[in-house]
Amino acid sequence: MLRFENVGMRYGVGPEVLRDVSFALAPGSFHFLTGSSGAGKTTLLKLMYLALRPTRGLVHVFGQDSSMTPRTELPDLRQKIGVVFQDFRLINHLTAVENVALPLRVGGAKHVDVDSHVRELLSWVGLGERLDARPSTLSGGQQQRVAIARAVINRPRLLLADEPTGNVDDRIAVRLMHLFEELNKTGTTVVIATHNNALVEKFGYPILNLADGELTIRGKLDSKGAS
Amino acid sequence: MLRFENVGMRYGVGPEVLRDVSFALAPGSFHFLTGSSGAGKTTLLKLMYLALRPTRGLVHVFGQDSSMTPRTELPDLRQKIGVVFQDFRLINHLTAVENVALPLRVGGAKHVDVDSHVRELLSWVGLGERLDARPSTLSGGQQQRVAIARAVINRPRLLLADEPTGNVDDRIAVRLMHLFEELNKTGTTVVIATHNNALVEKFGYPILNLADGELTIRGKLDSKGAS
Amino acid sequence: MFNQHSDLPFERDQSTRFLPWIVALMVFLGTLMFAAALLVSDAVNNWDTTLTGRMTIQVPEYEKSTDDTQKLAEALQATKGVSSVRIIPDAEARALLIPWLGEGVVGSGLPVPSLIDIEIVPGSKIDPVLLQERLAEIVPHVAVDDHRSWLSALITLARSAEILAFAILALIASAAVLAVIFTTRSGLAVHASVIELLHQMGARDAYIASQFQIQALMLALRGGLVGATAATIIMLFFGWIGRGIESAFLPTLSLSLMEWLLLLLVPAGAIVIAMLTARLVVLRALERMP
Amino acid sequence: MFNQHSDLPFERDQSTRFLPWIVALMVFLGTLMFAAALLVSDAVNNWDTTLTGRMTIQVPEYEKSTDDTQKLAEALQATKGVSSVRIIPDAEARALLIPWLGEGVVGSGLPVPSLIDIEIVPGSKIDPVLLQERLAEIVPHVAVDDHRSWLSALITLARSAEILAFAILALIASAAVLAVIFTTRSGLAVHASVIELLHQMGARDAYIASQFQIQALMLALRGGLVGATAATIIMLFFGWIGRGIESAFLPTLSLSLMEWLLLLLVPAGAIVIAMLTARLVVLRALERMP
Ligand SMILES: Nc1ncnc2c1ncn2[C@@H]1O[C@H](COP(=O)(O)OP(=O)(O)OP(=O)(O)O)[C@@H](O)[C@H]1O
Ligand SMILES: Nc1ncnc2c1ncn2[C@@H]1O[C@H](COP(=O)(O)OP(=O)(O)OP(=O)(O)O)[C@@H](O)[C@H]1O
Ligand SMILES: [Mg+2]
Ligand SMILES: [Mg+2]
Repeated sequence: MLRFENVGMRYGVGPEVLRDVSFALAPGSFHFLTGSSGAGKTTLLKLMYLALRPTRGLVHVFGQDSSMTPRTELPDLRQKIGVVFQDFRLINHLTAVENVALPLRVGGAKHVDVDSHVRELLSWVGLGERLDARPSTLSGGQQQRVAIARAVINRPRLLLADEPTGNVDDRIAVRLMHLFEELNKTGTTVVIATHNNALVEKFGYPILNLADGELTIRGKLDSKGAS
Repeated sequence: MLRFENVGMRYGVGPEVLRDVSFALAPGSFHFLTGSSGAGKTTLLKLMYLALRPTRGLVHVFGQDSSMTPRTELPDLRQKIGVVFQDFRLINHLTAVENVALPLRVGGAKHVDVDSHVRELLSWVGLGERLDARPSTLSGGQQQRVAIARAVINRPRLLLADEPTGNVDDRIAVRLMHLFEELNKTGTTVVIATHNNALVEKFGYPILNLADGELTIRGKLDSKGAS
Repeated sequence: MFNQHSDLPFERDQSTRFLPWIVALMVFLGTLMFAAALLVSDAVNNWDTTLTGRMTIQVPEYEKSTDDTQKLAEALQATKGVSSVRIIPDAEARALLIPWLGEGVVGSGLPVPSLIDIEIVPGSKIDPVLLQERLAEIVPHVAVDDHRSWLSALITLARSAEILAFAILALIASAAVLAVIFTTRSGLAVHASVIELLHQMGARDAYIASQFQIQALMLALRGGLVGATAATIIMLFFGWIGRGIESAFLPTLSLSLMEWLLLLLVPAGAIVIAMLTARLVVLRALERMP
Repeated sequence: MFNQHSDLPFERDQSTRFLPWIVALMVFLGTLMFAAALLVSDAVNNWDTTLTGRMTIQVPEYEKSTDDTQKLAEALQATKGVSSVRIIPDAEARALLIPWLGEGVVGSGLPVPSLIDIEIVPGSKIDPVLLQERLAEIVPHVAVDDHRSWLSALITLARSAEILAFAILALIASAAVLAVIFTTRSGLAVHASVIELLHQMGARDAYIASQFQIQALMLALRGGLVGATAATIIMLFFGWIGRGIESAFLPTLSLSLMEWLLLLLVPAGAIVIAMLTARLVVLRALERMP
């Protein structure tokens, strides 16, 4: 599903943010990605969702070597990846519903099918009252939930979430985690970057930890929570 | 210092986000502001930092009724308020140092005084290596720290921070809290909106809690932490 | 079906308010300039061909005699390079003077010189001085006028005006291109994050580019129509005003159907430029993303 | 001292690349249009005043006699509304015909009618028909020419061209204003968050507005200089080309110093408009913030 071989990454002439990162994630697995601020979590996710090319090493996504894949085939790969960006990246001119519907539309879905499905999901994440609000009129946590709904709406095969619970309280965070687990049960591979240790401990999935540009995989911590 | 009298707030024709909020904060006090996502924390802070006018009720800042203050005097009030925005609001075209120096420059400070002071503060929050980086090349947590440095650089009399630790790990969060306490000791009134219950418990300052548009003040929880 | 426009909400972008106006203005000015250039070009070509292929031989009134005129005409006919010879009747010669001396004077019997027009075989050259010397053997004070002396400066001026009009046309065109490039780019700057997002979601470059392209087309179309209509109104108005003078020495102030069609190139060009620029700018920006 | 410009990093804004060019183009076109309008206006005014205040009395050559001419002049002098009377020497009358008949013909003794120019007191009217009837008592075939008949159409045309030039000038000016408004607004859209941030930090409206204003001033200055220089070069070039023809019947192709100074209004106006628009747009946006 996802395989990194000796991946190194540096921005411009800066120092290497990632050094010799190698790992493989099985299809349908669920991982947390941890590491202190600036450790390279977002960078690693960007490599996974094909927004960056590694400066060295190989990145395989869905079994394809990302740097060997012709440019015209990348859109198809990307359509199968759902991303929750750390900074949300909602389109300010569109309503919450329209924002969430975007991946479906890019994928070529028809209008009628889309709408009720989108509204249902938004209600589920607690935004039933603000369906037609523009992102700029939503609170921080509400925006984050729209971003999450948009990432999962088309049931991607790979879901990458960058700090998806940074702006919501614990109750909502758990609810969102359940959403991810739900998706994971249908076969989606999930990677969630987070600083929220309580959540990591509570759900106890295996951890990809970044420190000094190196990646280590730890198994489940002592799991107290669901899963 | 800060006094709200029967403040009501609604956006446009929407429902009232805040209803009959009344409280007073003593100069030099330190409060957390809690409430679930969408409860109105950011709205309350916006009223405090004079970016919104209440739809009804009175907001007194530094002893002045904000709606009676002539427009030409508001800049002086604003210069005494430091704000950490939930979405950072860094200027992408400026370096970290330039971003942090902005309040000093708006206040009319000279170039030479500014620079070393700014660099020192940024190093203190752990950005000594990325002083001249543009915000877009910083990680989420690094951006948040630049935003915090900018809010405190000119030692404001009132510091309002909206979810200032949402993108950093616990170790850095504690360090940032110490920065706020430091400032608080020199007389600055501090209000910090947060979802991080661990932090609220650890530091144990009194809590302004928003629920259903109503505000309640609770004293210190059982304080385990410093202060 | 999925409405392509709804992804990128252009209508809230400042630049979309401006593009139609700048295109309208450019098309308006461009069409007028082009029309002016065509008119001047027509006139100059006209003078040029009628005058370089023509000379007038004049016999002063006091030496005028039908015989001499006839002899001159025969001598001219025999001259190499002369294709036709025409003796201008006095009435016609007088008519030429009316604008200058007033009908009263001319009509009341002003004596006019004998005039003989000759046409010259295209391409061949006849030196007016040598010709005059030869003809002076028949009539001493005969004068050969090749019309060039005083018209050549006028032709130079008109040719320069023509070049200027085309240069301004080129400038306006490049300004229009610039305006479209800028508008599209500024749209891109405002929507850069949207474009990046769509790209990340797996939208193909052509899908994203076509949204900008269609938008640019619609805006430029609106602007082009306004500009072309305004220019047409001005031109018709001018043609109507200039009608009274057409017969005098000024160039004719009307365009041929062919030229009207040529003028359509201006708005059409503006619209095509707008569309292509939008497409290219967006595609180039997208190509920089992996 | 604190460098005002560094807060708002305009130099990375697309719109700043464009504004100088659009201002340059507008100033270039505007200056040329204004110059053309001034030239046409000069010429028309010239024709208008010299011709409406003037009539020519002509006596056909076969009735010409010094005595009669003298008598006519006296009669004219006595006519109400005539301010001056001048008998035109034959040499001068001939010179008038040279462009039309060629030097050869005229120089070799073409008989010309007697011509008397009269100037009319500004504001008073003399009916040429009545005058002619009165003068015919002295010389039967005298003709009075008020020059209007054939020139009026030309004057109408020129006046229309003048109006068109000024209208295009106005259009260009409004396009420049639009361009500046748009550029400033799109700058505002890109920098809206920065402006809001500065406002929140306690920056005064004037401080924020002056940054945009200075920026607009610098950009417009650059554009204005380029445009004005280009226009000047074109005009000098044209003046030089047109020099040879100045003496003929075309209007003089040179501007007075006063007119050159007037032309400076175009770039100056563009720069002031750019500055003020920037200031106003920013201030209006700021006023909406509490
Ligand atoms: N575009 C870029 N250009 C240069 N350096 C960058 C860029 N993006 C990130 N960096 C640097 O790379 C390092 C890793 O950044 P990254 O965003 O991956 O961290 P992170 O683990 O996501 O941190 P956080 O938890 O704060 O979001 C940081 O030091 C950051 O400053
Ligand atoms: N500009 C606006 N226009 C209309 N409604 C708004 C606007 N801003 C906020 N709201 C609504 O007001 C309510 C309170 O928003 P606010 O941002 O104050 O919440 P919050 O407590 O800060 O939440 P969070 O923890 O998610 O940031 C929300 O329901 C939000 O959708
Ligand atoms: Mg990150
Ligand atoms: Mg908030």
